[in-house]
Amino acid sequence: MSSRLINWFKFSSPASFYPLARKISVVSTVIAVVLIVIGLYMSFFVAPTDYKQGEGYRIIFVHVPASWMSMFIYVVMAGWAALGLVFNTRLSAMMAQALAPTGAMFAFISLWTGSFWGKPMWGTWWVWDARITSELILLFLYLGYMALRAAIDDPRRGDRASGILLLVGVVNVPIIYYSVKWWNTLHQGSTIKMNNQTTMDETMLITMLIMTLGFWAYAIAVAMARVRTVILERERSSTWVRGLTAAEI
Amino acid sequence: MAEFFHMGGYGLYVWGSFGVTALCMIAEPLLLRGRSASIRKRIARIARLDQEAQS
Amino acid sequence: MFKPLFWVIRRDLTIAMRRRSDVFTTLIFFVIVVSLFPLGIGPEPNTLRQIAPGIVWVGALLASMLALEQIFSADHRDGTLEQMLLTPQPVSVLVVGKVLAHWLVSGVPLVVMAPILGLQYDLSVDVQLILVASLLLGTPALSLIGAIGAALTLGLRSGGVLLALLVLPLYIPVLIFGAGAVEATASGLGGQAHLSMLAAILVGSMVLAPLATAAALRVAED
Amino acid sequence: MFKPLFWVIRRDLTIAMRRRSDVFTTLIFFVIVVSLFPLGIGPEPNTLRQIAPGIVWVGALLASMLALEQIFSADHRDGTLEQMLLTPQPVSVLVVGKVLAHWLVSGVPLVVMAPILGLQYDLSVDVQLILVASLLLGTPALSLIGAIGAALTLGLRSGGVLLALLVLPLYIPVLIFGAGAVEATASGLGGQAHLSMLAAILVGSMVLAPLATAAALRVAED
Amino acid sequence: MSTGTAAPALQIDTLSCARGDRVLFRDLSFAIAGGELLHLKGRNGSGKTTLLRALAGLLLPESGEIRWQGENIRALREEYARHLLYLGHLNGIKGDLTAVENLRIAAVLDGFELDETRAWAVLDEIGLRGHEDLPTKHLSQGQKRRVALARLLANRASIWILDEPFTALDVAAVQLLQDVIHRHVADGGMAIVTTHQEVAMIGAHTRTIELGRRHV
Amino acid sequence: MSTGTAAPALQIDTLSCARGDRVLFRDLSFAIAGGELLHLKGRNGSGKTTLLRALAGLLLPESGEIRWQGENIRALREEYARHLLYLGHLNGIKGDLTAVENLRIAAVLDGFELDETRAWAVLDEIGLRGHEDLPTKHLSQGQKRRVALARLLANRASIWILDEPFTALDVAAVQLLQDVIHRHVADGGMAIVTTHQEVAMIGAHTRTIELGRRHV
Ligand code: HEM
Ligand SMILES: Nc1ncnc2c1ncn2[C@@H]1O[C@H](COP(=O)(O)OP(=O)(O)OP(=O)(O)O)[C@@H](O)[C@H]1O
Ligand SMILES: Nc1ncnc2c1ncn2[C@@H]1O[C@H](COP(=O)(O)OP(=O)(O)OP(=O)(O)O)[C@@H](O)[C@H]1O
Ligand SMILES: [Mg+2]
Ligand SMILES: [Mg+2]
Repeated sequence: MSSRLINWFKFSSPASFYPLARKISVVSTVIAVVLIVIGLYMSFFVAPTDYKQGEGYRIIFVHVPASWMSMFIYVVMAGWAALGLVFNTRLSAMMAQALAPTGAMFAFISLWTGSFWGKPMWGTWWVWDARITSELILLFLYLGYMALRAAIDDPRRGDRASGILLLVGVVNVPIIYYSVKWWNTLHQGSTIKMNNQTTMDETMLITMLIMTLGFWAYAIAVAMARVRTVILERERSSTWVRGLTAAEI
Repeated sequence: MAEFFHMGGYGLYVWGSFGVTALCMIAEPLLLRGRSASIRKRIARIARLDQEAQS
Repeated sequence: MFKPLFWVIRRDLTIAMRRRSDVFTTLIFFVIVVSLFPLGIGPEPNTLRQIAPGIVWVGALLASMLALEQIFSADHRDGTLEQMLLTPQPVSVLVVGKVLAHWLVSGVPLVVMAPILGLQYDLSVDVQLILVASLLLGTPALSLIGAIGAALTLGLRSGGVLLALLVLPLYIPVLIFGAGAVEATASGLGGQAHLSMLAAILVGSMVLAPLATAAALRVAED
Repeated sequence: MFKPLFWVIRRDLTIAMRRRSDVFTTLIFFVIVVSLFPLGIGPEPNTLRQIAPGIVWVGALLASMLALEQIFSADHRDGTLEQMLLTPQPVSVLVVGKVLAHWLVSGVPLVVMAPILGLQYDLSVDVQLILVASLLLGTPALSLIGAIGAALTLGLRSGGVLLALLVLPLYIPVLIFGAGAVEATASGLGGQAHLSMLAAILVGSMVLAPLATAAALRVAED
Repeated sequence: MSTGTAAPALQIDTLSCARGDRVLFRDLSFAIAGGELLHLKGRNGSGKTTLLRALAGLLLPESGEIRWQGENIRALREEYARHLLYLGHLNGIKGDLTAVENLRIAAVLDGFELDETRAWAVLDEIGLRGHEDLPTKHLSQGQKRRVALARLLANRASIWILDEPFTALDVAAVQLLQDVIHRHVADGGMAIVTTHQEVAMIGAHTRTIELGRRHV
Repeated sequence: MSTGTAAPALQIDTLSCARGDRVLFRDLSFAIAGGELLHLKGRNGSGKTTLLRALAGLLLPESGEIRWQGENIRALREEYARHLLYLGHLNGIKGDLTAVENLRIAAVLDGFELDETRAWAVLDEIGLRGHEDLPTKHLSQGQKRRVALARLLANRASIWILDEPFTALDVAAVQLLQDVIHRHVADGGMAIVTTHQEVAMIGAHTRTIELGRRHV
């Protein structure tokens, strides 16, 4: 039991996590490249043309994985924030900080590709659909988190303040989602519902899964690389950073 | 080939989506590299100053 | 526990009364925002009646948010907040007192004013009633949620705008159910369900917001 | 005279760049407010298209007003403003510098962002063009007028809300002609006349506002 | 308390604090017991304010512990606050309330009641006669400081943490404040004080700690 | 200037100031010429800050006139400001700019240019070495005050109006500032200074004016 615990605490210190993060990052990069290349090949050359939407539907292979990732990453960030607030470990907050830009980017990609899909399908770049609206709000939550972090100079204060914000936000996300959904169904506004393809072709599903895993690996790779930078930025005056040789940095 | 890029009339939308996604996912690591390079430079400078102070 | 609570409320109300203009300014901001729309949009009564609930609610939301910016910042600047953190009273109790006083000063006038503005948009009496009810349940929730944001942005230079960025996304459920209640009533569907949702949100935020706010205040004074 | 002007602009831009988040937050506030209205009003595209110019303009106005609150208050609090009044430079020149820097930081991003928000409301390309043009003429006028109010309310506790109260009535003409230009174009009438009025307001406020602001600042520091 | 009369009530154990990049002090350890006056010295920027805020529990130290009667103050929280009176660079008074109101609300929050008459008497003692019921924003710099210091006369806390209490005070007020502090210490209280005005802190029970001797 | 070498440059003529309901001083008249140091004394709340702000032209007096070389300063405005350096209770520096940037922008606004090297030298002299390019909000209370005071070293104004310049400064800095003021006066400048730290202002050219002798 105790060996587990010690291990845990060992890697919760930035100094010992720093080299480990590099290894994880390298491995994930390889996985991400492989999966995304396979995924792209399948998206364009294996998956059949959709009988209703023609070639346009191929957008789904980036749109849906990006949407999933954006939601998933926010929850993960909140988890790290909770850990950080409870156990007062610096590394947890750094992990949350490192994930945020990637999550925001996926939210943006989801909205962007969604728009580029909606235009040919519905004839407009934007509709106030429940899912789209709540993704937009999620993007705002990401931006709020990042803006708060950027506005606070003292990193430790920033850790704790933005941690509180993340926890408050994650409590609200489901509430927001259901309220938006309710709001939208009560107005019979948007004429076209999004999930009009109930049965999905097997290959399409597999392709989408592969792309999702690829994005997942990408997110891990980038977050680990970023957490290394964050660690350096914040611990630059500590003795262990000064002790690093040029190769280790 | 041209037909591939045409995407059955949806070329703009498909490539607009995949293109921007690719752009984002390439730009992010590049920006990150810039950020990490600048902090490394700063640490190198701190180390140099340390050495100067000692000698 | 009730004595400090009572004194904090009394203190903040006294200060508000000394600067009575505060009460009016929140109110007038609300009036102006809501009256601005007919100017920006044009005078067709049908369009206006249709968008009225949304506009009144967005106006109330913005007014309450703007007023909220001040809730802790003055205390932070003159050092009374750091003294409050050093008293033997639980911080979340003091937070409840401050939020309550703030709502009495800035929220209640909005609720009272709303029906008069509703007249501008030609709303019927029962719609007006639901409007008041929804604001009565909604504005305290806005104050409670907003207090978290105000505490988080304390002492930061871009305070006001940053506060908006943090808080507005969290306000959205309140806005949707608030405006929804009024709209549902106007279109004859009945706003009961919406009002119960609002009440649920209010209860939830009454439990959680003071704790989060107190934690954020401790961080801000670090 | 140009050297101090240049240095004041440079100073304020440097400060803004040190806290880059400020620029984004104003912008994001704008985005959020504009996106809030559909949530209050409902998602029907036709209604939304109709009220879009008004909403975008009200959003820009609120964002610009909120950002404005900060223009002198930080300088007042740390005493740099009183130092500025004691330099041999004409105060109105320094005011012009501060307003210009402020507009570059908070106004220009709004103008750039507006067309993207227009998409959410499904506006056509030429309407979008007029929207940008009207904002380009209107936002500097908003900054100039708002600076007067900011100076007048300096040092008062409820600065934010009171400022809104003083300045909003002066904003109304800008809003009417700005939103009017867009609407006129959307309904095929052409927005030329409105735009010329906006330009006239801009020129007028460029002449008068710095003087009024300078006078108000002297009073505030008394 | 449990180990005898002279047990150090407040114990600082290998405390380190950092602000920004710099570690201000490292592994600072000392203790202070009832009846002692600690004069904290140091050049500008040596970390005095930082240390005092850590002692008050406002600032989370980088490492190390602060113990009150053997328990970490982070764990005690409100229990510790009951014994504490902290006055920082800011006065902590509301400009819109009068001196009397400020004093009374501070008392209630500190957990005791201060009636109107007593409040007036205290303000008289600190030299604010004639200014008791003016909103304090209309007072001069030194008068505001006096309102803040009036809490010292009306309080029963045993630990006083005072950050440059003498700033803005005139000669008479400096003398008065000195007497008040020495009286508090003589009565068995503790005081931790920073000041750059050397002369003011000389007294029988004074100990001195100097921070940051290296070049600032 | 026109009437001879010892003509009083700054003349205060039957000046009265009131704040709120109370008249702080009535019919105050005095003059000060180059080479003189005026030490303004008075208890807390006696009106020192009020008088200094009036002298700087920030506050409109109730009655009476302030003349610079024979002309009312209200009429001179920017012309008078050219000769003036005022430091109040607030430091007047931006927390987001570094000490160097603060100093240089102040110089430009005061109408002269201060190059980077000179600015660093000045900050070094005032004891801020190693803190020149940190945003000043990260400095301690006393370090901020030093940044504000650095303007005294880099300025060519002849009238210095200093409101409690010694607050928050440590012993070394107090000594330094005293020297700077005396040097300025010896070079033919004028200085009007308030401070409660008596010892600090003794010097050859010092005159003293005491405000508000009645009970405060
Ligand atoms: C014909 C048009 C569209 C189709 C067929 C479509 C389809 C889908 C599908 C299948 C999903 C995954 C659903 C799931 O996980 O259960 C999804 C998710 C999403 N889409 Fe779209 N989409 C379309 C247009 C858009 C547009 C125009 C936008 C935004 C501008 C958008 C934004 C989103 C978002 C935010 C999600 C993630 C939310 C979620 O999964 O619940 N979509 N879309
Ligand atoms: N803004 C104001 N409104 C009303 N009265 C004021 C205002 N400012 C100061 N006063 C009053 O004027 C008197 C003198 O204030 P002033 O700040 O000039 O005193 P001072 O001599 O500088 O005192 P200190 O030594 O404490 O700095 C005080 O008694 C105060 O009550
Ligand atoms: N919020 C902050 N962020 C970063 N650095 C800070 C912060 N506050 C203080 N510092 C740094 O910490 C050092 C010590 O500051 P502190 O205020 O504790 O000094 P002090 O001993 O109280 O000085 P003084 O006598 O001038 O009041 C200073 O050099 C300053 O640069
Ligand atoms: Mg200090
Ligand atoms: Mg004074």
